[in-house]
Amino acid sequence: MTKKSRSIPGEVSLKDLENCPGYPAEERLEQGPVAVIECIEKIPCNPCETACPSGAIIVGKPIINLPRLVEDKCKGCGLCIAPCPGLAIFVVDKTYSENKATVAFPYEYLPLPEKGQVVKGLNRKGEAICDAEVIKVMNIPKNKKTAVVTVAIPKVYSNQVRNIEPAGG
Amino acid sequence: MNMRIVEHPILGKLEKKKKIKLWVNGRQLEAYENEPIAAALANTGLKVFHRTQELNEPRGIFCAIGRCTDCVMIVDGQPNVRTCVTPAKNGMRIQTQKGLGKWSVKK
Amino acid sequence: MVLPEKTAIIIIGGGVMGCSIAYRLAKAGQNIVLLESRNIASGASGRNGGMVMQLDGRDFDKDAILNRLTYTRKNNRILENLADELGADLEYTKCGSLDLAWTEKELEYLQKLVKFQKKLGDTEIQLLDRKETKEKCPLITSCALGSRFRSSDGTINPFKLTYGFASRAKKYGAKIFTGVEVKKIVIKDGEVKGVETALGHIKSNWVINATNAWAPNLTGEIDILPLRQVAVVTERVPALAVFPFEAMLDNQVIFGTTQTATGGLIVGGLGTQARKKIDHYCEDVSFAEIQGSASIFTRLFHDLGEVNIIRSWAGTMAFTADGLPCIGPSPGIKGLFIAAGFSNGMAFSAIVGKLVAEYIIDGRNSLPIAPFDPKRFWKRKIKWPGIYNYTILANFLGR
Amino acid sequence: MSGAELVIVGAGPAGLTAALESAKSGVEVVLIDENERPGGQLFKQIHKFFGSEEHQAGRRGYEIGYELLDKCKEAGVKIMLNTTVWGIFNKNTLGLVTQNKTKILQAKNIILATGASENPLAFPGWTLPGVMGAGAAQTMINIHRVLPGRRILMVGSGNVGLIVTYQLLQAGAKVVAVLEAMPKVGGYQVHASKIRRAGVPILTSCTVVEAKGADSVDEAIICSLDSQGKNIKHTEKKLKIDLICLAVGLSPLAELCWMAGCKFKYLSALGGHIPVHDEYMQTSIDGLYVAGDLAGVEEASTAMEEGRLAGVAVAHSLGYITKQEMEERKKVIWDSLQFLRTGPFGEMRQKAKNELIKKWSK
Repeated sequence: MTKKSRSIPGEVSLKDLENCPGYPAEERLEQGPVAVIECIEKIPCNPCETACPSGAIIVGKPIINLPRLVEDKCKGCGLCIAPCPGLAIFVVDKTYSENKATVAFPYEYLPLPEKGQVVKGLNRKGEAICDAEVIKVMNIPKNKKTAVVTVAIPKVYSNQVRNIEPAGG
Repeated sequence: MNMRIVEHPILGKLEKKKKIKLWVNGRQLEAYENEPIAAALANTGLKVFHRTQELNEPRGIFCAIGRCTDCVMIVDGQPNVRTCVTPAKNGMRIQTQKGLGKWSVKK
Repeated sequence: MVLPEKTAIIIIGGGVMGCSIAYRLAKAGQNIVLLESRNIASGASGRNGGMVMQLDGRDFDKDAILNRLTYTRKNNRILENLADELGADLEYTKCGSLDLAWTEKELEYLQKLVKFQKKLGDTEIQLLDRKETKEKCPLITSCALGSRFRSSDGTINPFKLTYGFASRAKKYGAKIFTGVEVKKIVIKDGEVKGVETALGHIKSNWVINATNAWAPNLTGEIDILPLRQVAVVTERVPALAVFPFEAMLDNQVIFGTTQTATGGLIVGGLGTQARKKIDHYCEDVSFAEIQGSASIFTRLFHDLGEVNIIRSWAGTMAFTADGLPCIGPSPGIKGLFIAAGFSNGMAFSAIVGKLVAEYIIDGRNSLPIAPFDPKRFWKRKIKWPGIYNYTILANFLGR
Repeated sequence: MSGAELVIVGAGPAGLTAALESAKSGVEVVLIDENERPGGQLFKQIHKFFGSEEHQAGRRGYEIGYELLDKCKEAGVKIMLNTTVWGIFNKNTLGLVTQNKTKILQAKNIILATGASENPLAFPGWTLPGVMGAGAAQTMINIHRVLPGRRILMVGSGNVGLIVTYQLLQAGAKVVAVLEAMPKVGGYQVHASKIRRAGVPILTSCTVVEAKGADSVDEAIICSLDSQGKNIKHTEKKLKIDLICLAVGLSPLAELCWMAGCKFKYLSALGGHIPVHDEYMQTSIDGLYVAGDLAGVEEASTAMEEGRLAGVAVAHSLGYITKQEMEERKKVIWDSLQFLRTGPFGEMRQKAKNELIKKWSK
């Protein structure tokens, strides 16, 4: 790349994200569902650590440590998505189908999308970049109103799509 | 205009409250009992709550917690009532306050 | 902050008097330094209702009345054009003032007083009956049986006046230092040599003590008492027919009511509890005082019962045995000039600057200052009551 | 005249925890708030809090609020609502107004937890209806459930600006942009990311220069800033909006502390003039404590810990717990506070807090 990549205020470059200890390596992403922790700033916070039943997320002490993903322990179950107060954890499954990957993300807007609905997938800048088929919507009491939505999207966008356009349009 | 947030992803559905009537500048409008007067008025899209004494400039809700006094109105004849912290009661008469308002002087 | 080593004239006190004097002297080209321990108008000059009353009190003292009127009338005339001179809106209005009578006895007394004053050539003063008083000031509860009225009294914004003097004085080269406390006036062999401050020494052959109620702290010879007054201010209300007034209520002298240009009503002198001399410098207001003020306020103005009080203050005025201030050179100390002892400073504010400047520059005065000679109270030992307020002092002096 | 062992002014996060902590130890507590309902700003915090499990992490502010209220009631805290404390006299006497009547309340100990108020930002048109504090908008949507506008410009990208922007989106409004005068986002990255992926632009080195409209705002003019913070000519842009929210910081509501004669220190990291206090939250006046935003603008989580600390200290000073018990509990709270004051934002505040305490002990 000849053009110097300029960071746009408010969003983090993919490079910065890939460098953070919660972001799985490409090899791991290729292997199946895995948590993608987009937490790059020291925050005194650790619910992700306790949320993970497999011990795959480590914050340790002091708890301003960035959460570290233990890639081979992570089963991609997504139990860490809703408890993260920063809404910064996603689960990406690049093995969903031949062409498609799934992305699961926290969603706290109304109306909630419905399974089977096709909506626009948004990237980290909120730009609609592809169609996204809603394959799962989980809104359980334990998650205290943070729904977890899973969409299927073209595989090439799996490291970009992090949200959807409101289902109502 | 209705600015009420009926459904909310976190807070859920607006709970049912007793409906009451207010008279605002001679017009009747509906409100929920004990919600701040300012909220009832904002729901109807009303923005100008009072006009300043010297320059007649409009003022509306600014702090919403009873500190700034921008939202003062004449309520049941009394000026300088902070509507953002004053609960609405059935039949209240509310007027846009012009300047320092009118203080009724008994003869 | 670096203080100058020496100056021609030092003024101590950044109240209305100090600033008025600074303005006149600086305008006349004098090299002056004004030292204020707190900030401009921090004392009584910033803690009053801005009443410009040419004559208050109910004394039958011919000389005191005439002396006061001579000066306060002249003061009024300066105030009329002062806004232009200072280039500031001083919010000066001549709305008139009242002295209210609540009892038949008081009314009779006022009748006599007005008659007496008219005889002295005071043509302006009027006696109003109950109906006329009510017409003049409809908000006053109907228990006022009558009043005396003086039409050329009025109100002024004391901050704007004091700051107006100060900023013009600066423009003419006066050096004004705030936050500089004068520890001592240095006197050697009966002559003023300068002052000692927390930040060093300043040499000067002239020192003007314009610290009013604080004057005895630097000039121990002068018998001036501090007298604390409390006032409350209401929220802004539309322009009302209110007047500066004085009255007795529950055996206490109260002062009121001025309405500021922005609409707040000020009532003062309410419910001030008797206390020791040292405690008259206390500028905190007690709960009882605010509560007392509020209750008297609503008794005075039934219709304003719903108005909120938003502020209160205590300020320290001065009190002298004859009710007149001390303006003049100190007896026996060359170069020390006193301009203190004011209980109604606004009515003297402008003329005092002029007189002091005349005295210091020319050595003579356009008006005789003898009636205000500090000699009256120099080293005089009055056995004042240990615990006092205005009423107690007035009774003590048989006023 | 009535009296109490402990009067707490302000029933927000700090006031509630102070009440709970002291009442649990047996202190007779009167908790005063000028509002219809207790909770202060807790009930408008509908996002999940950071922290660790023991700090209620992942819980939303209002949930914590309900729980604290229940516990306070259980512990026998007497709550006086619709009551304004308008003055403090002789260091231990409070002047109250309740239902248009004033009365006096004497307290052996006082904890002031009066919180903070939002800072304004002056620019032409800022007084127009339709310009309000971000916290005000938050109150309107999350407590009163009324949208104060539909197309919104947020000024300030600190945590308040970012969180309120997110909550405005949740309430169904459109946020046209978030402006930040500095070259980078002020608040946490995760908060910024949430609104960015919802399509809200964050414009850094940018400010609002004017709000326009006849009787209420219908247009905002924004402009880029150079490295000196000066407006860059010809970069003005018009935005069609009906609400401008100002999220430019908070200042402690310290009137009662000033009136009581507390010593103060100016610390910009904590929001301005802060009453100096010791490590038990006691001010320079014996028996007068502070907690929460009044003691330095931070977060609800730190406010709750400070409230606890003040509560523990009062319980000891009244003889309900031993010095040893107090010290033990203090240690736990301090560990917790120190933990909450880590990270790039927390460290600054920790440093400022240390300065306060140092000044006091001198």
